[in-house]
Amino acid sequence: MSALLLGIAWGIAAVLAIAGGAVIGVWWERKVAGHIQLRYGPLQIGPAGSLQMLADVPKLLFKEDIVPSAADKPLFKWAPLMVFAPVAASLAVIPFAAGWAPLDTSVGVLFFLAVPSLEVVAILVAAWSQRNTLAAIGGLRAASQMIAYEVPRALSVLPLVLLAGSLRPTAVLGAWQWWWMPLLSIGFIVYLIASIAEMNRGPFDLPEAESELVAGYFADYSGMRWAIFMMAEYGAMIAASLFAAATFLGGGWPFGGALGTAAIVLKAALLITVIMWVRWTFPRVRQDQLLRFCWTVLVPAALVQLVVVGVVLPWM
Amino acid sequence: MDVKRARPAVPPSVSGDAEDRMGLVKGAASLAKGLGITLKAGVSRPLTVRYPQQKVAVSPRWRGPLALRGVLGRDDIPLLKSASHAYNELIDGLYRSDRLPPCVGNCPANVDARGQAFLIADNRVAEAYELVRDRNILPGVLGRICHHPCETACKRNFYDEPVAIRPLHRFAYEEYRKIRHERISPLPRTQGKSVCVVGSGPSGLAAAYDLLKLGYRVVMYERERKPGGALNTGVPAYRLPRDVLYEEIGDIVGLGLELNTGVEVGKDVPLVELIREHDAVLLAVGLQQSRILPIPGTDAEGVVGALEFLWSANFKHEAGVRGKRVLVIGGGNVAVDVARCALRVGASEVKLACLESESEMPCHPWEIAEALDEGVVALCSLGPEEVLVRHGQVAGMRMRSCLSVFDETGRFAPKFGDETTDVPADVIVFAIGQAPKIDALVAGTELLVSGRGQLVVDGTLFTTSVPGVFACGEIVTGPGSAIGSIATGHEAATSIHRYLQGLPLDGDRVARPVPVYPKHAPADITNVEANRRRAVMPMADPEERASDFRQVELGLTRQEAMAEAMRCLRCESEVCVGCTFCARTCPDYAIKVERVDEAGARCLTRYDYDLSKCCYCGLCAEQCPTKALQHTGQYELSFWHRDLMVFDKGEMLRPPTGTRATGRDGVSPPGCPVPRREEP
Amino acid sequence: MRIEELRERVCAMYPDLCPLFSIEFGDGSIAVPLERVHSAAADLKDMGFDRLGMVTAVDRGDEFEIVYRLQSRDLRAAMFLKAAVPKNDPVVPSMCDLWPAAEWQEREVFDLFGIVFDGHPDLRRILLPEDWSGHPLRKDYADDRIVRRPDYI
Amino acid sequence: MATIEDIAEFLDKAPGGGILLTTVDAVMNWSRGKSLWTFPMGTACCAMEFIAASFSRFDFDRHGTIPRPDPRHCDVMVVAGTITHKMAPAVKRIYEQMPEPKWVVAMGNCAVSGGIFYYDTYSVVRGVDEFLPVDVYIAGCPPRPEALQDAILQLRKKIASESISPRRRRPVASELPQPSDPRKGDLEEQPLARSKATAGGPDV
Amino acid sequence: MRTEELTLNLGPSHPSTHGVCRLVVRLDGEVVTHVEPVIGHLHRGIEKMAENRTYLQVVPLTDRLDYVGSMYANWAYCRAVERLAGIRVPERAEYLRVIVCELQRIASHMMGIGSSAADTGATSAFLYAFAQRDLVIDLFEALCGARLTYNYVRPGGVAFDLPEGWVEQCRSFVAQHPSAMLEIDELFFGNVIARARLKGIGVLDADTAVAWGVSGPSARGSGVDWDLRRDDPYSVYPRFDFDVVVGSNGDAYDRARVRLWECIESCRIIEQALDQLEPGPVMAEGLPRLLAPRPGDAYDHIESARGSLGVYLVSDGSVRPYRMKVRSPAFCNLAVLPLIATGHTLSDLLVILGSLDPVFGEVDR
Repeated sequence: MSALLLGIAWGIAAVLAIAGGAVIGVWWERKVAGHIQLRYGPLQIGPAGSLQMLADVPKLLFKEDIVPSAADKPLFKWAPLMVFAPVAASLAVIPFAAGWAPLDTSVGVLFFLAVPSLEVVAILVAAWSQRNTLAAIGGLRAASQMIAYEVPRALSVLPLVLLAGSLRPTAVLGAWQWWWMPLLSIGFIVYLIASIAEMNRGPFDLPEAESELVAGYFADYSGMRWAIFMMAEYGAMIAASLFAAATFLGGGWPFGGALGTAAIVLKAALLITVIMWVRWTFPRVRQDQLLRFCWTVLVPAALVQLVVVGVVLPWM
Repeated sequence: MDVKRARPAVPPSVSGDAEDRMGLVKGAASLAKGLGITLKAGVSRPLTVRYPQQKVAVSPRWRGPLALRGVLGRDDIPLLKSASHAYNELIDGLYRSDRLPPCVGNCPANVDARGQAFLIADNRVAEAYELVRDRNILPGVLGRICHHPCETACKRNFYDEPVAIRPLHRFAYEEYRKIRHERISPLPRTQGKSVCVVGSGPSGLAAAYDLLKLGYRVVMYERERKPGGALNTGVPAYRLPRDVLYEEIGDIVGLGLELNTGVEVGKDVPLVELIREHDAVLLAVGLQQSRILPIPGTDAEGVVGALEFLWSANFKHEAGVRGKRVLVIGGGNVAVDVARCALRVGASEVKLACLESESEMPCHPWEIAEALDEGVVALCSLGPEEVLVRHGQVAGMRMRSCLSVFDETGRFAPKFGDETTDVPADVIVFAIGQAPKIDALVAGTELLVSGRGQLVVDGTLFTTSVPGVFACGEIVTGPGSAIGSIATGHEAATSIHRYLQGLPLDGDRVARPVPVYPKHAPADITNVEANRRRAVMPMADPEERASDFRQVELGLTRQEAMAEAMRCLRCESEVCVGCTFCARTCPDYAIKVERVDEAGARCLTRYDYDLSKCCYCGLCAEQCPTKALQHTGQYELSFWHRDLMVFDKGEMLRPPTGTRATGRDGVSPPGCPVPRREEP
Repeated sequence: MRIEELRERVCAMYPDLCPLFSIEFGDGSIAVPLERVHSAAADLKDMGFDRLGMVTAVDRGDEFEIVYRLQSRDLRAAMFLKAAVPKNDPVVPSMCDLWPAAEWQEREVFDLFGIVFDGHPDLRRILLPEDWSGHPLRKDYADDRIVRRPDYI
Repeated sequence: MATIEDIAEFLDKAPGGGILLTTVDAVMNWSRGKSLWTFPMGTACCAMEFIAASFSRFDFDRHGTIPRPDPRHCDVMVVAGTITHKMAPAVKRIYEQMPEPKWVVAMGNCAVSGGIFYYDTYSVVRGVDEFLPVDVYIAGCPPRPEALQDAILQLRKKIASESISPRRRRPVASELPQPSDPRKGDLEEQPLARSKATAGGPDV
Repeated sequence: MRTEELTLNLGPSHPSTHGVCRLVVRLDGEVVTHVEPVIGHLHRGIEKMAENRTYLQVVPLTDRLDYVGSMYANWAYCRAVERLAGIRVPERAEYLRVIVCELQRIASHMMGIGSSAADTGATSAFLYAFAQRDLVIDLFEALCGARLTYNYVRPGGVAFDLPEGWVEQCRSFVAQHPSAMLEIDELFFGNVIARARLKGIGVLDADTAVAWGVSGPSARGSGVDWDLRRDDPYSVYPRFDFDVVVGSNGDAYDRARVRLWECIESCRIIEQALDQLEPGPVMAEGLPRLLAPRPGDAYDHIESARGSLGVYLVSDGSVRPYRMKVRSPAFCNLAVLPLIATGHTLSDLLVILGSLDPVFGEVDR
């Protein structure tokens, strides 16, 4: 019973955190994109436009909620939450402080890798329920892409687990040494790239490619339902960045306690910024190139990392 | 982005490297480079102009919505009125601000033809006459004989036909003579100095008029018994009835001019005495001698100069050519005058021979056309070679064909061919130009005379070698037009005024600008509405008129003249006259113009401009003759309703300040359509 | 190549059509009977006119005039090929087999003038909607959607 | 999910809801006005200026206005360019795809009235207000990017006067006065300068 | 396994169709098996309207043809009118025309390159290119008071002379432009992803390009060494030293990159033109208000940013053209799209469309 209560409490906290994160993230993305593009981005509401989302959110909340007449209505209506839930859940295993994670389970790493993969199902549901050609293509693209990139993503986390000898994120963080950073650099880059692909962001934003599929798998969603998709996307970015910050980058290192948590958030924010920077710099790859890149570059690279760690491990 | 001069060579192939795929390392490097470029941009200053707090400086040529500066019925045009010695500054100022109407600019004396048309259309004819007389001292005369450069430059040439400015002068005079007695009274003499003018031709009269208005005492001497100079002796009466000339000069006398006719300076009165007696002397004696070519046979009986011929034709109506064949040598206006006079004094056959080809003839085309109408025969491209003499009497002229008159540089250098023709004639009149005859005049003074018998005069200040003695008119400029002589008279008067006031003669004096106006191809008037056409000057019948000295041009009726005055576009006045050419030029037909034409109450009643059809091409404003229609620099043009986008006259006249956004005054209630505001 | 040379070469090829070769405004132009337009075009293509720059038509009142603009890179020359098309039966052989560039341009002429191109692979309207009636560039085209401009110049 | 209509209905009925409604309206209108996402219905020249308005020099994003390619996410349709009879059904359909509340800005004279393509052409719709309820008209051919930004600022003013309550709502498309005469923008055709001049006087 | 083709309708208002083009695509998976561009959504009947406008009034209409490069249509039209009416254009006007048209080429290519980049998702490169375009637009605004629809080139010359300080402004633009171009080259064309996306896509060989009437950068990308500025020289182009940029592979990459290098060549031309510019009149003298050329027909063409833009004018001696036909390069270039896009994926289809750089104002007229 208490676990259920805890779960509900965590759920609410995660939704709020993701919502807050997404609000800040969207603003930050608009600012980053703006400055990269030699302009300002939001400027009017709040300092440097930081409260722009305060205007956007109520507006989206009370937009007309269009359900296309041809759509499969129940699926159409619930798909956003299905996308959102795994992302919210995955946040639970991230060690926000040394030795503490909201859900400190012994299979935390596995949980983190596995649960967001459920998103694929949700996206497929969303895409198919609309009966929209563009959305369908977007959904298909998303499915193939996400499933493919699961592999390098998982492989890239494996060395961490090997080094730490545990699947428990807090344990990984506990065992973390600074020299892991150079040692795991290939794995980290593979993880980052695979995560970007997982969260459908540029240069791997094929499923929602604006210039091709208009909006991809959420083409027919409006108002708040669409906002939930966006929140999920930002949530995934936040989760992936937090996880990387908490594991690859050594969590709070070199600080401890509350300062450490701040360091984790800061590192995650930095990663998020890098992801945005990449997004606004590169062109988009094509579907076949995306998959080829996955199998011919990322997976071998992750395997190389694994071998390197395997070689190093006995010497520890 | 840094401004550095990079001139990369074009690569042999734009395709780049031969292999399509980059290696992993090169690929990663290219990605890093890309990230570097975006990072650099990310930390550099944004290019954004933060509208609405900051605004981009809009180009001064920005073609925003149109606005009117002024409209007929609300705004008057400025009349070019000024003291004569300050007139140049007025013209120069207009010229510099690009507000000089072409008719004014192209006139040597800068007569305000635009103002004249404005006043006549307003039924203020006497005022119009006086406005014109300030510059063109003899409007009635010039209204008959002027070669009207104003009409040549008139902007209406571009649209259809020029405004009949010269006939309007004449019309104004006809109206004015009815009330002349009310308006002429001697001017006060405020200066206490006196000026003597020798010669009563147009230039002398112009100077005298200016000086009288400035308050000087002016004494004028004329050799002939009647005043007018060349206007009196040279211009045939069928073009200029003498009573008009005497009347207008009489007006100037009425203003205080002391005119002494029948007194030849140099013979009856020595010039030295005049110089001593007066504070300044102005020589305006004109050219008094006809030139005769130095070819064999010119001493034979029957060879005459044009001036002598015209003199006798004008005053005696008899030049000894009755029933004879007359050959006029020359292609200028004087030659045409001679030819036409010869017809009138009874010549049996008049031929006109000139060097130039038909298209090159220096006389005005309408003159030769009228002459041909009357029966004159023109022999073009013929050069005189020898006068054929039989028994001491002229029998004809041997002419040699002329191939070209001017060389490549435009200098007078006739080339002759081999062919010769003999033209039989009983009288040969040379009308090839005039020369000054001033030996008797300058005798006893220190005035310098050049080797060719010409007075030495400064061409811009009109001073001679003796201080206090000035000269103007054709002795300065050479043969020219009456209005050109008048212009020199005004200049000389200004010089005299400055001299008498002890001011430096050149100093801050402004020279009148000589604008160059674009030549217009004759407009195609085949499809032009009848009411846009120029009033046609009624002419006497050619058969009838060729026999006597009555006037050929019959003058406009009052109605015609008023209508003609309304045709004036009031160029450069920034007051819209409703000429409708903007509406006609608009490729979108976004403009509608209406106007009421009632003398004294002319008014632009409607100017509707549909902002929503306008394509901002600028064609209308470019060709607006008045420059009243101008683009504003506005660009914030949001409206609540489409009907608000039709600007009426009132809206067009609103000063282009502030924003026009959201329609009138920017405060329309949102949400509901706003009905179109009625015109006040 | 200068136009005079071009005229000589065309005249050598078609002595009977030589009088129909005119030079106007610096451009050569040959008018041929409609039934010969395709063969003339083929011959001109063999002569070196490798580009079909433009296909258009002019409504001359009682008949159409079909105008081809041929260009040659090798000869550095260009010329018009024209033919009169009767209005009651406007059928013109298609040039698609010579220059594929004709495909869309002929569709456009069909769309706007209603001239039918015989042998065109896909003759449909291209600019106007499929259900449009009439051919607007004909001088007698009437459409109550058109608002006439005020008639003054 | 409670829709805005439910809330409005509740507030309309609830005692004291009027004051609350005003507050909610103020918040909603502020939020909507500051977050106007645009659908660039760009067809011709004006689309270039629309792009310019969103790019570096003019930066629409400062006003919280971003162009979205998907009509479902947009609040304002900016019709930028000439609309032909062939295009009009697509425009109308895209408008219908947008969720309420939605606004239309007619950018440029072609969208306002056909502009330069008003006379003598057979294929141009004379103004999008023939089939869409237009809120703000921007004159210009094309208007400057600032003019578009100004129009968005003006639209905010208009939004500020709206209400979520059906009773206070602005008239929706079907309630707006329909253009009875599609040529209403045209000045009635009259001879070019109706001159009341004295007999024989020239027109010009 | 039995598969079924998917028919997809893109447009007419689609972010990457560069205007209003509808593409009816049949897809086998992601591979395009058939594509049919449906054009005419912007067909405004300009050719019909021209028959109802005087010769001068047509100039603003030509502005709206190719709204990315208004100067070209102005110029091509004016050349046809001048040929028809026998007007001699003052030399300074010819220089000004060359300068503005080369600037226009830069502005237009910035749009072309930028939208190629945007099609592949590299939005920032688009904005950098657009920032360069803004500078050109500023020059145009200072010169003729409009940002897009210039109405600058007129029959007989150009509408306005240069304002004060313009030459310096133009020189400083030309001086910085090549380095900015190189940066965009590095950012986009040097990028491994962009190369992978553009290379080998939509290959058009030279012979096909000629047979289909493809011209301009789109043909030069295929190795068709043909540029009217050099090969059918008009105006004062023979006086300038410049290279014609030619690609070799005929793929989307070459087509787009030819544009980039053409901008640098345009800078060379502008610099030379500014050096040779002499004072003088900018409008032929003595033009009547209403031109009425003698009856006949004339064609003239110029090299626009999209290819050879020709105007065919028929006069019946009245003040209005009897018929005006615009030979629009974008229309002819677009016709090859089905040919070169078939067999590529959906993503590539839009890249290929973008690499042809159509402007639908000109395609549809």
